[in-house]
Amino acid sequence: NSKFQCEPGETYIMNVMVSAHPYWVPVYQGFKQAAEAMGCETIFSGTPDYDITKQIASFEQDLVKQPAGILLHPMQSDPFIEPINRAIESGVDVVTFAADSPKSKRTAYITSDNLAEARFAAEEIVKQVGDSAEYAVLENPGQSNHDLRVTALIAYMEQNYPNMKLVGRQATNQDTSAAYRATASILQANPNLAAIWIPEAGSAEGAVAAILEAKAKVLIMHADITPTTLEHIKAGNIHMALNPNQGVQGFMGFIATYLAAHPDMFDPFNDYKVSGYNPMQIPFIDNGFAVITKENADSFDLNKYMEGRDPN
Amino acid sequence: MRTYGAEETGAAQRKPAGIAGALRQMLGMREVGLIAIILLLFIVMSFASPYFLTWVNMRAMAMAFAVEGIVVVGMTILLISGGIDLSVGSVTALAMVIAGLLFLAGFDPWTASAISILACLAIGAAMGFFVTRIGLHHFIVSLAVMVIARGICLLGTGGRPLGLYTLPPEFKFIGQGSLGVVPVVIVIFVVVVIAFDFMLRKTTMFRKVFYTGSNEKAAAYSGIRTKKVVFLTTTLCSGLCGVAGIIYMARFGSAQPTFGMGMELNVIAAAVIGGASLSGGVGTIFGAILGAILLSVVSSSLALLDVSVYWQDIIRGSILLAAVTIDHFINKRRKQRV
Amino acid sequence: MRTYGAEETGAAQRKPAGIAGALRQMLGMREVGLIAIILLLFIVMSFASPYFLTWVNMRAMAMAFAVEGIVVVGMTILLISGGIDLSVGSVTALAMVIAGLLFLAGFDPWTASAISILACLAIGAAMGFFVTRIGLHHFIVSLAVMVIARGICLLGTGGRPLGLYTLPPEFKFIGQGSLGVVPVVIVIFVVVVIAFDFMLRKTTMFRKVFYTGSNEKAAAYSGIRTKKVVFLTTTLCSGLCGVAGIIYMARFGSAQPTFGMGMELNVIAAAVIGGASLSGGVGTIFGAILGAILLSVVSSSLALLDVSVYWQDIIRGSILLAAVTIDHFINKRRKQRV
Amino acid sequence: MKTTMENDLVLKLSGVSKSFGPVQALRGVDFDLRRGEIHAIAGENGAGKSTLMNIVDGIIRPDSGEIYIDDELVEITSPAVAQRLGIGLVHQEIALCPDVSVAENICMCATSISRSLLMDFRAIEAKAKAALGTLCDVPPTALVRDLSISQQQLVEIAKALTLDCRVLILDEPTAALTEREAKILFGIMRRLADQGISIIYITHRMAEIFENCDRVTVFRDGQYVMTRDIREITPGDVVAAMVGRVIDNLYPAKLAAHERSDEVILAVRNLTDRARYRNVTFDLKKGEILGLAGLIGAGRSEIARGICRLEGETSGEVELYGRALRLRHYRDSIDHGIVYLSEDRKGDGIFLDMSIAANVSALSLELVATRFGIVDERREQDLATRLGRSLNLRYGDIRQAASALSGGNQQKVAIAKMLSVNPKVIFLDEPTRGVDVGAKAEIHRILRALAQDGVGILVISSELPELIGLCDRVLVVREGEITGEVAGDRMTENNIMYLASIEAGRAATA
Ligand SMILES: Nc1ncnc2c1ncn2[C@@H]1O[C@H](COP(=O)(O)OP(=O)(O)OP(=O)(O)O)[C@@H](O)[C@H]1O
Ligand SMILES: Nc1ncnc2c1ncn2[C@@H]1O[C@H](COP(=O)(O)OP(=O)(O)OP(=O)(O)O)[C@@H](O)[C@H]1O
Ligand SMILES: [Mg+2]
Ligand SMILES: [Mg+2]
Repeated sequence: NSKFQCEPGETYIMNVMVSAHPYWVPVYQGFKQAAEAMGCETIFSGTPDYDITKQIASFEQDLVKQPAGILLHPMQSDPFIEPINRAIESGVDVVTFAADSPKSKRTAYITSDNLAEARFAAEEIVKQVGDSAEYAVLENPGQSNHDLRVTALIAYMEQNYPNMKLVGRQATNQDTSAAYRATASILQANPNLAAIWIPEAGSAEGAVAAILEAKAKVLIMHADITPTTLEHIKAGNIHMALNPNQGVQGFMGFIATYLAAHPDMFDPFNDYKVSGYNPMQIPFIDNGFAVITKENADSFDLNKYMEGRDPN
Repeated sequence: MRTYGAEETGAAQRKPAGIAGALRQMLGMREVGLIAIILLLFIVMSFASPYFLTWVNMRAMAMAFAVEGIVVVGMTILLISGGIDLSVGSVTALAMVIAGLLFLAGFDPWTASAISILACLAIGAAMGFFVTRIGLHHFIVSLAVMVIARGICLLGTGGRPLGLYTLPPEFKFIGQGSLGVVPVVIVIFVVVVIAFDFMLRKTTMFRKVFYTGSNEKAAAYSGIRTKKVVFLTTTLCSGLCGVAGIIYMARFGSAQPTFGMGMELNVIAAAVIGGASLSGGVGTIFGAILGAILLSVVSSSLALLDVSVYWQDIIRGSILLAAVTIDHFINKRRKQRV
Repeated sequence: MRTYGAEETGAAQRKPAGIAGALRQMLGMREVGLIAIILLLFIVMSFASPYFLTWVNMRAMAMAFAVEGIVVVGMTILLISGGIDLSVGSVTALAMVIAGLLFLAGFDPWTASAISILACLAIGAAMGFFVTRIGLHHFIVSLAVMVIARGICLLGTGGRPLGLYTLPPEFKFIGQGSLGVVPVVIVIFVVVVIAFDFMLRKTTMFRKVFYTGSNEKAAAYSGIRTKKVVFLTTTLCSGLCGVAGIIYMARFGSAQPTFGMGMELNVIAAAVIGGASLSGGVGTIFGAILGAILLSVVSSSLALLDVSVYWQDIIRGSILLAAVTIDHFINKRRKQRV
Repeated sequence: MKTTMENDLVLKLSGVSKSFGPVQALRGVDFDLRRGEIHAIAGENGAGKSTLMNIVDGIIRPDSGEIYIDDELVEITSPAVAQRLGIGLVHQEIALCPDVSVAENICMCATSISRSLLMDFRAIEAKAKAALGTLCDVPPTALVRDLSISQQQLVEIAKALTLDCRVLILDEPTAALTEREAKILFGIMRRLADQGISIIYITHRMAEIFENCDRVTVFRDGQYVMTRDIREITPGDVVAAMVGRVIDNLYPAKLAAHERSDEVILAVRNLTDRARYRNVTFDLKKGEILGLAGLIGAGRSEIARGICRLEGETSGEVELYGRALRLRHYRDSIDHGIVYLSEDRKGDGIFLDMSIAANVSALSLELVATRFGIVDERREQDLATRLGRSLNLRYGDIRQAASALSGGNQQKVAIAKMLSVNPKVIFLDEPTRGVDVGAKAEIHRILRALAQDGVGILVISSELPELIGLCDRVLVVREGEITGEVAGDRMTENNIMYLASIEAGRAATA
């Protein structure tokens, strides 16, 4: 029997906020595929609401079930410090993904590198529209990964392409209508707008509608993907989307959680025995991102991917 | 709930003759304060930004509130009858989702839309049933329906937006086309507003809505079937959400299960700014639409001026507060004068 | 707004002697229906899940609503006086942010908290001013404040949570500590609930809140300064949001500018399920807390049972609707019997 | 009177019963109504009169009993059905839509059955104007919320007059009306009766029954007592049948000459409110009951409310026992012992969804609270029980909501609230509105006793016999000015009416 094998009934939980969001679907598929490969049980848990107290409650309820480990997307980092530490004390190991709680004792953190995404997007924009043009961003203040994608791109532009001019910066909070309105206004104020960077797909849908209506020629780039923006990419209305490798995130997330729960497999060359921490510590795993363009768009149809698969 | 200031009804007033008379009548309208505030905003903005008073910008601003405006119409009528509906956002999303799923299942988009609007009417009727037959409060019933309808959206789509790229162009025309220079969306919106504004002022059917909302007992004593009235206004409001959902679908070419979260507060705020009372009996479509315009113009203007996101909320809230305060005072003076 | 069924006031009833009397008195309480529904839920759940009736689960469920429960207390009192407050979520977040910023600026956490709660009281007082002096409606004023307060949160933090790791342990104790086995948060919650429940039932001061909400004019004609009452209840509600915000800060060890979005509907729903009327004059703290417990237990149970997320909203909404319907009928029967 | 129609029954009720929980409001009541008669119904507060009428109008369903219209058994399930059967009801409690114009309120019943799609505002206004016609000059476009309570009462009556009905029920329509409007109403009623319309008329004023009605039916405690032709019976008999005992002296004795005092309790000087009243000056002396008379809208209520600082921007001085008062709020006024009983009990007199006990103690929470501001429920309930008993209040449980009381009993609760404090001066605006004869006499007796104890009492009443019977002195108000004072022998209905009327105004300016 391989050591990479679960005991019967050994269960791993993936806990998220806004649990009906389609982003989690491929992540959980990856999580499940890894678990099946190793004969482990999985549970998808969390709260449907955008509510930190509810997510903490669901996390604490997960502990009642005595799982071997939890792959957690903490909605906010600091409020989870205490619950994560309590979980680890009670013998449930925790790995974070997509958002972190760095001050806690979680064993590992797996995510896509938002800075790398932003750098890639900036270079692509400059490549397409030149290094002295006007660009705008939509944003979603308060959600850290979206924030990072936007602020990093702006900072990168300022540093490397000082002639790129940021002419619009609007908060649209993933709301299609708000994005429509904001983009229409930005277009009004800036007829020479050449490119727009959007850190998520919901706003991109509104932005593309506004740009099509105004018959403007604006390069749209966004992160994440939805069926609608995918169609727009195929039609050439959206230039390109950067999508985190969700499946890898889930798959590697499971493995990291499994490892955290089985520290006895490993005797590393360090001080873990005296300091008492889990030897499976991994500060950061990058799951990478995919670049979606007209050419490869067909491979990113989530509805097609999910055909015949169980979302739970 | 409470209003300290009294408001008047939307009852049409007899017209005095002549231009002076017409002017006086206009100055006597409840909406004059709101119109003044919106004009002021327009004047300030056209100095602040050279792009503001362009046709394209006006068109974009109108597009931004036109569809939600249809929901505002339904909400206003419901508020006048003494009800309230928190489920408008979810039901609008549900209309998209139902029509989208049916379309993907092979129905032609018109049939799919018709079925979807019928489903919304059925949801409204169910809410009306719980309110009028069981005796629960609109607030709690529509809150439950808000949650349930959102759940159905998620269940139907797995939380993923439905891409409806294959919608035929004549259907997309509803949401994206233009009649001459005027977008179809705006035409539909204007027709809906004028029709309901007229009906609410002039028809016996809708006057009963005012009576019911103003004093349900008095209306019932006068032989009006107040429960039927409330049932119908509740149903109508959901039906108009259905219509709005279909237009959004045609416009965005997709059905979004998470669409319209928080829409209810915006819609109710528009109606209240426009003079509708949360305790029923008072309100006009015209005023409510002005309220919606005010909210939308403020948002669009802040975006046009590229105000820092961190300041936008503060400015938006303050303008809202200032506008209702000014409107309140203008209204008070006007009443004294007339 | 409308309720077809009339409800009675929360004024306490005279005690008949003996155990039978006490039992009869309990059966006569408005809350008996809610208690029955919650008990039923507990019984069903303890069969459905072996984890339900564990100490850890109970603790998790209690922690999930305890702090919000403090806001529910404020909202219930405000509703009784005839008001409503949509800004509770934003103001709670603002309390965290202000205290957090002050702490980071070098204030000791107790002073920072006191200043922050004072700031919340000031916000409540400002809302009270607009409502009672200017004459605007609570709904629209608190909606504007909801937007402004959220804006200040974003502006103050740049949208990023403030990490407050250096909070001294004796301060964190408020949010994370335990007295024996009972978390401090729950102790505070219970004390607040009992204190306000007692005051609302028994003191002349709070009796005036009922008079004002029941019939404001009659209250004014009884020499009650109704504007002052409304001003104070508005201020109190925001003040309790401030207290809740501080407790959250101690619990999370951070200040979250985006905290509490959508909290208002949850809080109002709890009060209404617990029997408070949206038109004022009716409600109890005890009932409102039971409402909060019901909502929270349903959410927690669905999470515990691993119900598919796509089904959770549908089930949650349906249970909410079923619960208020059942409660309505139990209440009707009870009234006829007594 | 119309002997030919004696057996022509339009409406017949038999064995009607109704209970509200433990309260049996009606027990097997019989009643019949002939074509073209004006049929009075008398009974104490809570006797079940309004309940019976609500049953006839389809607002309440009876527990048992039958209703016949033209000898045909009918089931009246809603006001709409009643309307179709030709039954119109003017409610005891005013039920109008405040945000809607007078004209639309008056024509609401017609609108509810109208088949036309569009409103004809012009026709509605004309119809409303015609119906209001002789009653009063309220503009049809005014909103009901801007009207005084008596004007609203007139609108209610006008609304009933537009109905094309065969049975018209008027439940205490004159409770807030002055003689003048009441006279006009009786003229209209007689005209309608002559056209063959049957009228049920409920009132607590004996004089009205005997001057205007053909027959009278008496109820007591939800039971039918008797029906008599008005010619066969005396007011004393009716009262005796209502109450179950004889009530002899309706008004308590007035001040004897030697009891008069010159000590002034309350002095009002040049009280002026820009639009509503001017230069109001009077003294309220120790031991006396002062009356305030006038036509509807004369400004009596507003003067009283102005003195108490309940509304209006007033100038002028108010002195209490020779000390100038500076009142800013009504609360100040209460603290000085000056209280006001409103004429609009439903609007601002009582808290319908609160208990009787809580209603009574609303003005005097301090009295029933401990030093620490904790309400002592026992004391609160005892207070309400004590005052309720002295006013003959009929209730099931002192903790039940005031909304379960009959109209007259609600009025008693409002009065009990006033009496619960120990005031120095009481302004009573239509205090006996809707109160039955027995309780009325009791209220008069209490007021007289209070006056004797040195409490200043000022009564506003639209019922002239009450003012004349109760007061030592009556001031007459016309269009916001005090036009005269009558006392002693000069205190007659004619003199008061003259001072209140336009003619006196013309004579004064001429
Ligand atoms: N909704 C109700 N709930 C409980 N009891 C009621 C209700 N309505 C009336 N009652 C009771 O029924 C009885 C009859 O009331 P009703 O209103 O018919 O009296 P009334 O003869 O019209 O008296 P009044 O002269 O005071 O108007 C009273 O004892 C009253 O308390
Ligand atoms: N809220 C109001 N708004 C506008 N006018 C009012 C209002 N209340 C009263 N009035 C007007 O003020 C005048 C005086 O009313 P008030 O009620 O004091 O008269 P009153 O002598 O007590 O007569 P009654 O009470 O019998 O109508 C009336 O013409 C009335 O129409
Ligand atoms: Mg009656
Ligand atoms: Mg009066």
